[in-house]
Amino acid sequence: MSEVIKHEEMLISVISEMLNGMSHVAVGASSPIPGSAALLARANSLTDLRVSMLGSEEHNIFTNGGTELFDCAAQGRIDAFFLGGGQIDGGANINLVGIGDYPDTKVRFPGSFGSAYLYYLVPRVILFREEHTPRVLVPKVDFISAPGSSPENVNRPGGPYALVTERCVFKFDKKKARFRLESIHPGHSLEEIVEMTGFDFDKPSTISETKPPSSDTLKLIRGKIADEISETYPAFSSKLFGA
Amino acid sequence: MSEVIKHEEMLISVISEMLNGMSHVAVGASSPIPGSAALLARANSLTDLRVSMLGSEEHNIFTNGGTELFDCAAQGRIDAFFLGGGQIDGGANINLVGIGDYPDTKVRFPGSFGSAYLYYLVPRVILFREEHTPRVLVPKVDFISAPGSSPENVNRPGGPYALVTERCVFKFDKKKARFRLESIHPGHSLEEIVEMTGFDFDKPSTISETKPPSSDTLKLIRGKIADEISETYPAFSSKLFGA
Amino acid sequence: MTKHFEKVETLVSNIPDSSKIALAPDYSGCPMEAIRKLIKRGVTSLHIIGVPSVGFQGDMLIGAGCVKTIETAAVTIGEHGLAPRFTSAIKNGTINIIDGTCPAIHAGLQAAQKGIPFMPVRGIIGSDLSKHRLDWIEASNPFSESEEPLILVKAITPDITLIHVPLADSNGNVWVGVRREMMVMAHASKKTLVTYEKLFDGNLLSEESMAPGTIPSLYIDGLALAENGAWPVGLFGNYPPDENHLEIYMDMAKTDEGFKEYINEYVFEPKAAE
Amino acid sequence: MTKHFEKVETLVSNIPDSSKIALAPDYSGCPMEAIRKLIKRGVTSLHIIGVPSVGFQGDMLIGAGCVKTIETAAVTIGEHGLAPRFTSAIKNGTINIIDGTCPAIHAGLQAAQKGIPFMPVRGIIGSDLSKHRLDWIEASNPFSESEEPLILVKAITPDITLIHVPLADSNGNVWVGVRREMMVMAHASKKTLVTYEKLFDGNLLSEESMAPGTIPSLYIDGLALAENGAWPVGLFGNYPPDENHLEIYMDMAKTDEGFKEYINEYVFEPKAAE
Repeated sequence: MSEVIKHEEMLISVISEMLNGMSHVAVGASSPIPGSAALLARANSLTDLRVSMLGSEEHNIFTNGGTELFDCAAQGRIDAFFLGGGQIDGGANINLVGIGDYPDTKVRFPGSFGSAYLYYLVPRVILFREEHTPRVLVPKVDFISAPGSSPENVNRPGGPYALVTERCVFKFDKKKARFRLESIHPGHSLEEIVEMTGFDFDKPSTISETKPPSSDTLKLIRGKIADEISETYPAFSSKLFGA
Repeated sequence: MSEVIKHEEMLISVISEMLNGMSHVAVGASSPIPGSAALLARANSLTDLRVSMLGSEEHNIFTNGGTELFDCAAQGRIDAFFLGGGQIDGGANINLVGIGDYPDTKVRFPGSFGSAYLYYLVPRVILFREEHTPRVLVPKVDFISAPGSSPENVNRPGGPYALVTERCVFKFDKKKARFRLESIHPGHSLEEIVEMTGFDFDKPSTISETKPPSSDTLKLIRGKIADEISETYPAFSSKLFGA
Repeated sequence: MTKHFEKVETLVSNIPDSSKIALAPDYSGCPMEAIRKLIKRGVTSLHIIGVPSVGFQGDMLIGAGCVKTIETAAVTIGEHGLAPRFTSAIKNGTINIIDGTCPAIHAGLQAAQKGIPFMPVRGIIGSDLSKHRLDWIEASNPFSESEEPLILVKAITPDITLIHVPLADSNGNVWVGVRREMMVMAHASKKTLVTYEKLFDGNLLSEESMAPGTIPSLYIDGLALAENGAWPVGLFGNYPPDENHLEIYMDMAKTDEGFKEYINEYVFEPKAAE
Repeated sequence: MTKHFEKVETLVSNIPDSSKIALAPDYSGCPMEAIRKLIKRGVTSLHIIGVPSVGFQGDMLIGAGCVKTIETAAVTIGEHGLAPRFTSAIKNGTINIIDGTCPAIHAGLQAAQKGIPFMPVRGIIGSDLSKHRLDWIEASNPFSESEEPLILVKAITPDITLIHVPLADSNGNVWVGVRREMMVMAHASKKTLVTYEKLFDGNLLSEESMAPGTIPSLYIDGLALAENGAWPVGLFGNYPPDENHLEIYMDMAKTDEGFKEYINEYVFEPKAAE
């Protein structure tokens, strides 16, 4: 097996680590890397980790239609979920709607999906966006699909836990409502990250390097996980793994 | 076939007539006579009359659990329903809870079931109570499980249409919120009805006799209907028809 | 995470005294064998929620002194007449009754299922029911141009749902078919305990025809096999009620003494049920 | 009362211009053949409701100029990228967009299903979505002791639900399996029109295993057989999406001209689809 680790494999592994000890992870629309990470976490789990993947027939335990994912989250039965964003700002506000003055957006994204709900209710929401540029990681989003934090009187058991990009991992500090740089992926630097990030964030004195997947994990990703994810994301799987 | 018409058969026939032209009739708990009437109306219907009977597996078109009957009524998809009452008063208020000072009732009935909802939403609610005595038909019910009429600001597309007893048929006048005697069953008299009714009601100058079932209808009741109702009400069917 | 118990006794040992417990009506999934074991154990101070009404199992629990409060749209033994032990308990003031109406109970459970604090319900206005319900609020419909009153029903979150179902599989999935009120109950409850009639050979969620009537094991905390477990009430699609036995019950349960004899014979020394 | 139509054309002739029409996302039941017939007929001014999002069918209807307003949590062609005609229409301001979020759309439909004027929904507070929604009200939770804001979502009652399902029977019952959002849509809508893949031999409601996934004909106004009717999107349990064709679409639909060519080829002169 080639030991050249693709960046997608790195990201799958990094996200998967954040799902240790969870009992139920849900994956929304257009999320092949988080979906693979959830399947990897399940494969590595000693207990029964459940994965519910939107659009999958095999990895879907729901039997009450489109509303069940959301009801289930409100019942506290979902431990982790993933959200992305056309824009993400330093307060972990996310924008899935568009750039410009709404509703006359210059650039239109698909829409908010369930973000304006799941971001409030799922305890560990992992923000994931590969592209790490000032275009995406902005000082302030143009449209808040879902805010990163809420006033105390809002019922909000859930919220952001981390932000994973092609360059690094940020953790979200709920008290400060700010990101803290957690680890930098191999081959990237702090200077580069500061330059490519449109928002200000906390920088601990020592910042670790993101741990790449072990060769066992890599084998798992390229075998079982590549196969499992291909049901829901055939194009992704065939492009990445040639499956 | 014996042409001695049992009073239950008379009632089944009378109620069935009130269901002419309906497209969906629902039947609640503990309602063998209304249930038989609905099945008879279906047997006689030229169009597709649907019958949804609580507790039946065969005559049940619902696939969304216990809530569907109620949702369906709110959607305006149920044309007729039946309610009874431990007490019924002249304003068509019904009491399914008990006699005496609630909650310390001297006599306790089963409870209100869905009456406090369906009575508001189903356009043609037929009140049915065999026992026609001042004990049941009272001036004022001790507990209003569901009122016969509502103030104008209450959303109420439904309400009482008639009251059928062992002695007669009353129609409900929604404007006056009062009953009007419609017809007297063969063998009974106006004097008797006045005496046995605890509430005041309107008496038209000419009052017809309730039309007994034709021999064809009787045959249908004793054959097909006796058989169909036995699935849900075996004791009723075997007692009445010896099936 | 779903535990399989060998014995119904062990399953019901997970129901603490004073639990708020949701039960289905006689035409849905009644865990009669589990109810007998609960009575045998001497469970006390239960808060029963009839979804939306309760029948034979409620009457038995009340008669056996296991119930403090009952919240229901009705207590009924269907064709057999008034529920004797319920009627007697109300007369003697030995239980609290919280009278509701079917759609409000469904709405309260659906609110819990959706994690919302309440659900609006049509009707009810002007009924005496709402006078006695502190957990219902009469509000004005904020979407109506003119003043329109509306009842808001508070979410109902049972501690435990206890049901009997036709099928379960080794993964802990259970099949309820069209009786989906049991699915709402399981979604809304903190814990769900289930007895089942037969083990399904395979995974209910993998079978395209079975999955739509299946509650996933995610919502099921414990399971035990109980063949004929709904006797004498009957189980939809499996066996009808034992009408003769229900008549015996109705006759014996008319009096305190008769009821004691009944539970001695069928709960504490269950010869006939075996 | 459920009408069986011989042709999909005739079925969709029951959809007037300006209808408020509920559609499912690409992984649920998409009536692609019916959508093509609708476009061919030249339907205009539709108000599309994505339940909760909409994909290929929404993009095609928008591209063909059939849509005035779209109310949805998202428009997405999944892995294939941004929906090209939707993106272009928004840029050019040729359609109105009512941005929502999945659970609020489900809640609005469930409110219509239950005949209640609104449903409370968790979350949303502080999002920019609610600023633009006149049909959402921020209220205070009347069951909370302290002040707690809450969004009330107005009931959504579509004029028409249009879906494609795996099975239907001669009685007009249709089988949707676990994809029960289609059942909520049918319950909530004034009319439901359905294309189906195969005729089920028998009555879906009489089969204990099929009934739980069945929408009874009570809710179904019209039906037509459409084999391969979800092509190229795919139908759960039946056939996968035709990814190659979707790529062709994505490529052609980049421009107005390309899209016109596409619908000429696949809608007006449908050689490839036959």
